[in-house]
Formats: sequence, structure tokens, C-alpha cells
Amino acid sequence: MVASIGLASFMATGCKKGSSAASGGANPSSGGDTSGSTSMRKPMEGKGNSAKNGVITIGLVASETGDQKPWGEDSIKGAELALADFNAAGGIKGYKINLDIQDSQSIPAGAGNAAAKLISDGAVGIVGEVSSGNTVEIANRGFKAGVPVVAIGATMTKLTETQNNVFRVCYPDSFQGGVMATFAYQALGLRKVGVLTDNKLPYSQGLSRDFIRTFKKLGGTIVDQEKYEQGASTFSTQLTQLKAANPEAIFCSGYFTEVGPIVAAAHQMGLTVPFLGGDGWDSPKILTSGGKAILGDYFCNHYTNMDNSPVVQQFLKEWMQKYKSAPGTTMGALGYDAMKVTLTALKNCKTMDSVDLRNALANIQDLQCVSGTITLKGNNGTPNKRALVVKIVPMGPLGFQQPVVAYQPDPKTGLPVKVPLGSAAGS
Amino acid sequence: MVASPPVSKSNPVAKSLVSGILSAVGCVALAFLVQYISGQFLSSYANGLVFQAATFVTLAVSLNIVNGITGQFSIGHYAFFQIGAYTTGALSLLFWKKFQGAANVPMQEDIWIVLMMFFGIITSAFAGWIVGLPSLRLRGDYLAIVTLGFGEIIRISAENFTFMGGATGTKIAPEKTVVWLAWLLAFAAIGLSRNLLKSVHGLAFLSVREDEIAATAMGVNITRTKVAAFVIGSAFAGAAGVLYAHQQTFISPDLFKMDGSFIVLTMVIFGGTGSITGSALAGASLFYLPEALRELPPVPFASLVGIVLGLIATIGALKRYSDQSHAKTSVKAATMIGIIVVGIVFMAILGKLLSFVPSISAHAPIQGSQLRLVVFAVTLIVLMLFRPQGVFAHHEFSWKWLRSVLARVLPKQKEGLSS
Amino acid sequence: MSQLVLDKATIKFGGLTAVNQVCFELEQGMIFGLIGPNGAGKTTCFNLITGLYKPTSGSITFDGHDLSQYPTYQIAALGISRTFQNIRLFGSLTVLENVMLGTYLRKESSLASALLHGGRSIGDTSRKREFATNLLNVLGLGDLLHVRSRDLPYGKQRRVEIARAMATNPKLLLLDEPAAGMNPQEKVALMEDVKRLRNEFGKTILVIEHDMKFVMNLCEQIVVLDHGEEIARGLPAEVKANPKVIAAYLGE
Amino acid sequence: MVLHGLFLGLPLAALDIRTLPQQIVNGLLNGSIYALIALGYTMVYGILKLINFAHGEVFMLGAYTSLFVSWAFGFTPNATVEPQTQVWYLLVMIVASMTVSGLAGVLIERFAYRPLRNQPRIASLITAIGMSMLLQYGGQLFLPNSPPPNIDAMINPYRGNVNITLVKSNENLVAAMKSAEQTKLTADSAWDAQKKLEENSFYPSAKGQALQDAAQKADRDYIEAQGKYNNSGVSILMPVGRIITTVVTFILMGVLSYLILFTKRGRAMRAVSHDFDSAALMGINVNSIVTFTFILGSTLAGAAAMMDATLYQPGLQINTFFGLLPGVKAFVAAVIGGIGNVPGAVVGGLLMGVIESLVGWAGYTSWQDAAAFVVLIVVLLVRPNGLFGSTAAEKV
Repeated sequence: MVASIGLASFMATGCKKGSSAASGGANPSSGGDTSGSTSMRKPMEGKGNSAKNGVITIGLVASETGDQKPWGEDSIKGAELALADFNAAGGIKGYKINLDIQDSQSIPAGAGNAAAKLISDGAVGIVGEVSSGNTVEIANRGFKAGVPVVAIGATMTKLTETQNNVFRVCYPDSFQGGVMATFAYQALGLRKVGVLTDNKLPYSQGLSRDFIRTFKKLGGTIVDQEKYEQGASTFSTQLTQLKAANPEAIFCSGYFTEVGPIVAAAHQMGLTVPFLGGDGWDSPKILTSGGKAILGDYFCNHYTNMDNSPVVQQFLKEWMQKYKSAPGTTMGALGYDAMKVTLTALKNCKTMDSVDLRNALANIQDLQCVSGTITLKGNNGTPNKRALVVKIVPMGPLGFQQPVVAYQPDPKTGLPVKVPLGSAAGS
Repeated sequence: MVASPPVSKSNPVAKSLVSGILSAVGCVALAFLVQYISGQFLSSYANGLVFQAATFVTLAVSLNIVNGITGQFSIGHYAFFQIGAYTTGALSLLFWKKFQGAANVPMQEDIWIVLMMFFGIITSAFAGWIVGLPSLRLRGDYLAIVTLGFGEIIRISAENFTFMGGATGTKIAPEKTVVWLAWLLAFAAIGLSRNLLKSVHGLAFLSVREDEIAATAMGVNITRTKVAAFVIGSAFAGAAGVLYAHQQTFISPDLFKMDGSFIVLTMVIFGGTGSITGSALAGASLFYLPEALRELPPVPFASLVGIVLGLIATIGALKRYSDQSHAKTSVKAATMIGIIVVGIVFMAILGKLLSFVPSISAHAPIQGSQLRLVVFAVTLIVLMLFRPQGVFAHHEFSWKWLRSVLARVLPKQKEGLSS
Repeated sequence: MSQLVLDKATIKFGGLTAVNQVCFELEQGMIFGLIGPNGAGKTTCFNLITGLYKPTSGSITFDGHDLSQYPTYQIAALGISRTFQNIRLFGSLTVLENVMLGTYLRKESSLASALLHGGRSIGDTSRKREFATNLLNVLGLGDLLHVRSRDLPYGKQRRVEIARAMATNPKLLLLDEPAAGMNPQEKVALMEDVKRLRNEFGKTILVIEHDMKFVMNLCEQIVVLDHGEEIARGLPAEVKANPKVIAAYLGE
Repeated sequence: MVLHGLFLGLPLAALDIRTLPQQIVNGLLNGSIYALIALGYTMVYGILKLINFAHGEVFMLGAYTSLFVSWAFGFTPNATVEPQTQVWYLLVMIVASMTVSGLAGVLIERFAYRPLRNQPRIASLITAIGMSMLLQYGGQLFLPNSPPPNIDAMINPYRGNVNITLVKSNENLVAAMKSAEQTKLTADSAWDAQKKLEENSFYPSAKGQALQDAAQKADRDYIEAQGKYNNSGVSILMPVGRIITTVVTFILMGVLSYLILFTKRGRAMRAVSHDFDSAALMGINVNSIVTFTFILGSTLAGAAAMMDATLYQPGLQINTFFGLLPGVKAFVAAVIGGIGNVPGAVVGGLLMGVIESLVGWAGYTSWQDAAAFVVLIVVLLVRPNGLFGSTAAEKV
């Protein structure tokens, strides 16, 4: 069907799931992470910044304007909350932390300029961004200047593979797509799936690609691939084509803003098979746009409100107190985590400069975060986190996401392996 | 490369050639000087801005050739910019590593980028030729929409171009901010447009803008002229795209959204249609404006509402006054300054009053960065309302022009002061 | 031999036949008048000759070239130049620039040379500037070189347009109502100038004009059109006496 | 082949003739929304010769108005009690949207375009772009957009379909489907029973695994059989909401044509569009006619926005960029039809919709938007003034 998949995977060559690489930190100037055999992470080039006059500047790049504003705003709120928590817990003795927020305009060029601005403002480390395209720009600027970058929601697989200054607190697309493919094939027993991609979103393109690869590897068939563009007002063409292909389920990798109407329209025209998706689905708005049609569908998420672990419940409580409403998207939690990881690393620093911070970040181990336990040590910047598959249920006091299965990447193969739900089971 | 002063009767050719060569050398020297200064004394962020400013100057000046000088209303200039960037993207993906291995010479990155500029110019000029052809039949807004459509087709093709990563985009191999090359390109664009306008050929371009029928009756091949304008304009945009790609280090279709074309178009009109100086200055300043606005502090919501209401009232009053008053320039200027002062006071009072309204004062303050593009848009509208012909109108900067402007303004001011 | 030959030239716009089977011949070096009431098809004839319209049938030949085969700009290159009824100067260009554009056909440098400010282009441009300045001096417009043509009074604009047409160095000059909007003194001066153009430069001139006195004093041959058809031709005196012409002008 | 390999978006899909009628109908229905927005562009262009770039934002404001009205009716995202749908809600929403959009259009004309009417057209174009940016980015400060809200899909009372069968499904396949359904039900219930027993174990037992596999296989077979049955027939499915949208669109267009062709004001509009100055000399109040044009065009955009977000595609996210894509497409539609020409805008809109659908039908959904522009360029090359545009010969 898609003869060009082979070439498509060109993009992901170099996607070697290195887990054996010891994380650098011992001696950054002599190569840092590159001691591992499979790691291609080059040590960052510049000397970075350091704390000045007792003030540590941490930069945050977020989409304050443009079409990714909802996610950008949540990430800012999350990061500010994490900083407030950190300060309440004592902060770092003798230092004040200054959170410098810059707008990316939701475009890579804007993100690049924002990062450059932060670096010249003296940011020791940068947190951000939500989308992969923007993060790549930030990562490159940071790499040149020698400033570490902690990405919030950038799931693009290749992001952390080449530069040792890049970290993230989310799982990569290769894992997320794999999780949904594994879930579809094994847990739901599906063999023929249609794929619907938002062709404007790098996130959606990447996620669909990774889903398709794993699903085919497992033995499934992709019966049809259709594409739409973010901001489109009708999806009838795509849905008609999908319906004719008679799939057993549809993997829809876009954002919740379009997924709701898509699923509702599909149901209205009699296409009632389950829909599956990624973390872009996470917003209660999906219930008002998708209506009853969306209930019972599944998506992959970082955390769920139903998780009764103390970290999550504490986070939700504080969020409600500070902002008077529940987090709008999953980026609230990830923003919180990214900031928490950065601040924790900062606390382990001695000299409060970028190189020190990078090394401390690369040594983060077993940090309890809202979106799970994060270990960056030995993971080349991408944590080996578990991912949850959640089912959409009617809005209850704890939200609308019922955790169904949890998957953890296998340390050897990198493929998703089912693990107990643990505290995420809720109730 | 840059043109000489008006030709005098004593051996104009030799004189012009000498001054031409001198100015070309001067441009190269200046470009390297800019590179040196910005590399030595500015942060990497500011260095990036210096580079990007040159890119936008090139874009604005090259669009001015199509839009301002030849009068062909093109609103898809970013397409050529993107073609340049994607050309170097593809070639660098395929061959940069090999080149790097084969030719280990100093400045090899710069050499590679110059080489890529050559290819970028070829591909984008070819695209410009393709887009220029329909201009044979289309006029005004119809041509505009075709160029817009062409831009969208290019962007959508890039989204589907998996070799370059589709919507995700791809990394560009030699990462280099070549400030000198960017400025040299900008100087070249300025110089070439200026040379063009100084020649009989340039008059042909202008005549197409002014009156196509009269132009063709005077023997101007309109189609050829329009296509030439598109080819020249797009070649510069393509070259700028190559440089931009290597500076951005990562290119994706997102970088080349339709808004970009609008902004470049805005630069041209803002500077004054047809004015090279205007385009160049507007290109640099309109590029810098949103960046400068990064420093805006957070604004309390009440003040913001006050500012919005006050701004509408002030602009309305100013516009009304400036349209209807026939007072002397100096009196007019003084009154307008007065109106602005009153307006600011009004905004402040309004903001203060509004802060007592509970639902408004409870609103979270607005981050400065959220206001950047709003301020940008307001600047556009206000400037167009008060100076629709653009800042420079059709004038070019020259010392003579500056003197004549000063001569016009200064005595009047004295007069105004004495009366 | 005739320089310009219209052989049954006809053009139809939808149902309207604007010019119907018009035949006339112009001999080199003469001043012709083309007259007729409003809507007679005079300007349409000019547009046919300069290629802005293509004849529906019939042919127009200039120096042996069939003009229907050429686009307008090449017709200009063959040596036909014109002015327009409603002046079409390049408004925001100066008088000098307008006239310089007339020399575009005789450019001696390439576009590349112009862009790179090559010696050829510089020399070419300065020669053309000199030529245009001289031409404007000859036509008594020497003091207006650097005025924007849009800012000129009506009568001057007409003269600049004639200068621009002359700058192409045409063999045949078509003047569309050159005296419209001029006062009597200007008209007399214009008449002298047009005669000079013929006498000194040997141009063939075809004039459309409503001012009968002007036409009768200027032209050596007159063609009269009405409703797109030729109703009379000949010497001014003959035409004046032709009952058909009188009927066309006064109505029946 | 090489080219094909380079582009992921070009699957070699077999053209499926059975979905063609459905896709054409989809296209016509989609096109009617484009047409409604395109009317606003075309009318303003007809009068002012100005591309009103802010028209998409007027559309966006209409959608927001509908959103606020729906909230006022209790359809808030956090409603505790499910609100009841009433048809008159929709009427209030459409009237409110039309009013607000109309007002916005008039204000934009008054403050951004009118002061520049005697200036070069390009100046108004830049203010139009500025206005569009101002509403997009300024709107973000004052309008709820984070996360982007949407009108509750449940406000749409017309959730049914009209189904037209062109070729009946093969009845011989019914039996197979029925038996597959039976097998599925049996297997499902067996697995459900076993699932209850194994609820607490992390790994299912061998028996449970076998039962689950069987149930899943039965499910798949059922879907397969059902699909075979459905795909053996050809039918056209039309959601009632979309039919209503299309009907209303055509009614509004009829009213508009009547206004322009048969009323005094319409004649005045045509006069103004022909020549400003002579119309003014004939005693026509040009300003009031321009205002009237903006009111008409903008109210149509408001109506389109309301219907788009509630009836046509319920649940669409509303943010300040809501008008961007429909705006551009409608503009293209207007140009295809011949900008300035009312029936042209309608035909252009419908044509755009059908072309997009057909491109999707051919398997190139990722090229839909590009195809629209390719068609635009082709149409303009063949007919430089659009399909219905008059070739106004320039007077020489």
C-alpha cells in the first residue's frame, strides 16, 4: 500500500535504542555520553552559562501565541507550579531561581530565537518545548552554546539521539506508537487497522509512522491511510474512504481538537469501530466535541488523574488551588515534571553552571514525578518510562480516563512490555 | 556592485566603473566588518538577529523588484525562500558528508554554503520562471492569488516530502551562521535593484507597473519583463533561503507558513512601494520589532483594556484631526503630540478606573510576549492609516533627497516658532 | 509604394462591428487625418494598427509585414509609434524617464549588464539620456526634465507623450487627438511642431482630431469614418464639401 | 517509481467506484460552506476591489458568538446536568452570530478601510492583513482559547442521516453476516464469563487466553462479514445537519441574489461597484452602500460559522485561527468563480468542495489542499477572470 515506508524509515535510521550507554558526567570535555557503544550523542560545544550574583536563570520556551497556545500555557503553569513547590521546600541555599519565559509563537523559527534570547540572557538551562519541531531548534541552540535542554512533550524519536545536552521527560514516539500498536494487536486482538494522520503536525506524522511500523512487525495490516490538516472543518472525505476499507479499528494520531469531531462524524456515518490515539488526545474537551461517540476509545497517556499516588494527587490539589481549574492538557503535568527534573538536577550541582547542570541531569535517577518515575542516567536523555493506555469513560470526579494497561520498554529490545498498572489503577 | 552617483558628461563609463568597483569592494569589506563586530561583541542571540535581519532585507528588497518596481502583486514570496532552503537541505543531506571528507580545506563550510547558494538560485529562479509565466495572462489580484496558491502548493509538497522528513522537517548538515554572506547578499540585492533602476531596462520594469498598454506600445515585451522580475526576485529569495536553512540548522514546512509571505509583503509596502531604501529599512525594522517586543513586561489586564480603549480613541482623534486640519506643519505636529499626551493620560486613568471592576482586576496579567504580535499588527494598521504610501513612499535615500526634505521641513519650523 | 495598407480591416466585438471593411493606404512622409463623429471607430483603427486588437478579418500591412502576425511590442519595433486619446504617460516617472523609455527599443546592452552595472549599460544609458534630453529640448520641454509627468498640465502631458512616441524613432507616428484640451495658442504651436516632425525627420503621421480647423490646416489627406465604415477620403477641401461627411457630422 | 518513493503521501490506491457517488455528495455539501463564506469575499471585492483578508476573522467572531450563546443555554464544558436541546436555541445562535459578525464587518470597514478609500488599494490590503493579525492574536487575549473550546456536539438536534440506496447490498451475504454475529456473541459471552474469574491475575490463564483469542477472532470475522455486506451495495449517506446547512445556504444565497438583482439598494450596489464617483453623482450614498455590503457579507459569514460549528461538523474546536483555513479556501473558491460575481462564488465553492473530495477519493487526501490551488491556477490560466468573471476590456 505504501511503497515508500522504507524510505520513510530513513528518517529513523540511527534510531538505535541504546540503553547500555553509561551516561556521561564524569568528564564532559572528553566526550561525555559517548562512552557507550551505541550512543551517538555528541558532547555539547559551548561553555554555557552560570549563576550570576546568586541568581540562577532557568529559561522556559513555550508557545504563548499561535496555534499551540493551549499546550504552551499549560506547560508554563506546570513549570511555575513546580518552581513554587521547589521554593516552598527550601530551594537552593544562597541562590534565587529566576524563571525566564520566552514565546516561541508556535513555530520553530520563533522557538530558535526564544532559545537564543534565553541563552544570551544567561539561562543555565532551558526547559521546553511541547512540540518536537520547536524543540529541535531549542536543542540546537543549546548544543552550540553548551546549555542543557529539558524537553516537555517533544516525543520525536530522534530528538535526543545526537546531542548530549538534550533530555526529555516524556516517552518517545517510537515507544508510544509501539505501545498503541502492541495494545491494538495483543490486547484488542486487531489485525486490520486504518490510520488517520494530521499531515500538518510533525507529531502526528511521526506517531503514525511508528505505530504502522510496529503494527506491521507484529503481523497486522494497515488497510488504509488517510490524512487531514489541522484546522480543517470537515473530514467526510477521509472517513468515507476509511469506511470503504472496512478496518477493525482506526488509529488517529492527531490532537484532541480534531479527534473529537472526527470520531463523532465517524459514528454518525456508521463507522463505529474503536478509535485509538496518542497523548495528543488528553483533554476533557474531547468529551464535549466527541460526545457519546468517543466513549470507550483508547489512547496512550503519560499519567491519569485517576492515579492515586501521592505525587499525582498532590500535584492535582496544588494545581486546583493555584489555577482554580483542572489541567487543560497533559502538558501541565509534563511541564511540572520537566521543571522538577531540572530543579532537582540543579540541587545536585556544585558550581551552578550549564555543564554541571547537564551532568546532574544525566545522573537523575528514580525521580518520582507526576508522569511516572524518571531515570535519565544511562538512558541517553530519554527516560525509560512506563506509558499508560487509558480508556475514555464519562467524566467522573477523577476525570475521564480509565487506565487499562501499562507498558514499559523492554531494556533489551526497546519494545513495549506489559507491566502492572500499579498505583495508576485508581479507585 | 552598488551604483554610482548620477553620470556626468565627462567619461561616465570609466567613472561609473571605478565607483562601481569601489562600492563592490566596500560592500565586501562592510559585510566582513559586520560579521566581525557581531561575532566579537554581540551575544549569539544578537548575532543570529543580525544574520536574520540581512535575510529579511534580502527578501524585502527582492520582493520589491517584483512587487514594487514591476507592479506584479505577488504574495507568495516565501515559496521561493522555501525552495532555496529545501534545495540546500536535500543536497546537504546527500552530499555534505562526502564533500567534507573529500575537501578538507579551511572555511569549507562557507565554501559549501556558497556552492549551495548557487544551486538554490538556480532552483528558485526556475520556480520564479514557472510562476512568472501565468503573469502573461493574469492581472492584479488574480496573479496575487496564483502566487499565494503556488506558495501553498510548495508548502504542502514539503509536508508530503518524506525524504526531508515531511512535516517534521530535517536537520541541515553544516550548521553555520554566515553573517558576512548574508549581508553581502543583502547588499547585492540592494545594489542590483539600484543598478536596474538606473538603466533603460529598469525603466521598462517601471513602465510595466505604470501602464502595461503604453509600455507595450513603446516596444516593451511585457511578458519577458514580468518573468525577468520574477526570476530575479525569486533567485534572491532562494539564495536567502539557503543561508537561512544553514543558520536555522533544521528546516520544516512550519518555517515557511503563509504568514511569512504576508510579512515580507508588508515590509515592502511599509517601506514604500518601489523604494529600495524603504524595503531594506522596513525589512530590517519589521523583522526586529517582534524581537524587540520580547522585553515587554507583563501587563495587568485592567491596564490592557484601558490601553486598548484609549488607543482606539486616540487614533480616531488623530486621524480625524490630521485629515481635516489645514494648519501649518509645525502647529499640526504640536497638536498631534498634544492629542497623544492626552490619550496616554486617558489610558492611564481608564486603566486605573477599570482596575476597580472586580471581574477585570481578577483576570491574570497578560504576559508581554503575548502582546508582541498584537503590537505588530497595531503598528501596521496605524502606519497605514497615517501614511498609506509607506514610510519612504517612492523616494530613495540619497543625501540630496535628505537635504531637500530638511530644507522643506526646517524653515517651516522656524516660521512656526516665530509666529 | 504605400507604407501602411489597411485592406478590408474589420473587427467585431460581440454583435458590434466597430470597424467595417476599412481600406486606406498611407504614403510615406505625408500627414494624414482620420476624422469622423464620436464612435466612428477611429481609435479602434489605431488599436488595430498597433496590435492591441487583432482584426476579425481583413489585413493590415506595414512595409510589407502583415501586422496581425506580430504582438504589439514587435509592431512598435517595426516602426509604428502612437499616443493615446486619454493620456497614458507613466505617471510617477519623470518626463525625462518617460522619454528615455521610448529609446528602450534601441537599447544596446543586456539586462545582465544593466543589473551588474557593466560598462555597456552605463554608456548606453547615458547616451539614451542625452538623446532624450535633446529631443525634449527640440520640442520645447527642456525645462521640465525632472518633473513627474503626473504633475504636468494637460497640454504639456500631450506634448510629452508625443516626445515619447518620437523617441522610439518610428517611421509612422499615430497621434490620437493630440490637440484635445489645448488652448488656441498651444494648438498652433503643436501644429507647427507636427509639421516639423514630418519636414525635419521625414515621419509619416496619422492624426485623429476633432478640431476641424486643426485638421484642415495640418493634413494633406483625410479619411472620414462613420459607424466603422469609410465614407470619404481625399484632400481637405474635397472632404469638407462631401455631402456624406456633412450628413454624418450634422445628422440627417 | 522514484518519485513515488520520495512521497509518502502517494499511495497507489485502487479507485473505488462504489464510494464515488458518496464523495461527490460530500464535496457538494462541503462546498456549500465554502460558497457561503466566499459570498462575503466576492461582494466586498465587487464593491471595493479589495481582498478583505479579515473576512475569515469575521467568521471566527461568529463562531465565538455561537459558543457564548450555547454556554448561556447551559452547554458549558463543565455542566453537571445534561442540558436539553431545543431547536430555537439554534435560531437564537444563528441570529446572534449573524448580528455580531455583521457588526464586526461594519466596524472593520469603518475604521480600517474607509479612511484609506482614496489611497492606493495596496494600503487597504495591508490594513486588511493587519486587521486579520490583530483579531487572531489580539483575540487570544480576550477570548477563551486555551484549551480551545468547542460548542457541545449535543446541541445539534439533527443527528440522524438520510440514506439513499443506489445499489442494494447483496442479500446473499446477510446470512453469512448473521451467522458471524451469532458466533461473535457466543464467543464474547464465553470470554466475558472467564474474564470475571481472572480479573485479579496479571497474566491470563491458558484457557482464558484461548477464549479471548476466539472472541477476538469472532469479532474480526463479524466486522469482515459486515463490511462485505455493506460494501456490496452503493448508497449515499447525508447527515441531516449537513442537509439543513446546505439548504439554509441556498436560501441565503437566493435572498442575496434577490437583494442584489431586484431591489433599489441592490441596483445602487451594482452602480457603486461599477463606478464609485458616478454613483455618488447619481445621488447614491456610497458610504451607506459599502456599509450595507459589509453587513450582508459579514452576516453570511456569521451564519456560516454558526452552522459550521454546530450543524455541519459539531464539536469543531474554536480558536482565534478558526477562520484561517475556511477563509483561504473560500477565497480561492471566490476567485475560481470569478471574484465579484455572486453565482460564481457559489459555483466556485461547490466546485472546490467536489474537487477536494475527488482528490481524497483518488487516495490523495494529503494533497487535497494543494489540488484546490492547482485547479485554481489551471482555471485562471484558461479563464483569467475566473469561471464567471467578466473580461472587462480596458479602454484604450
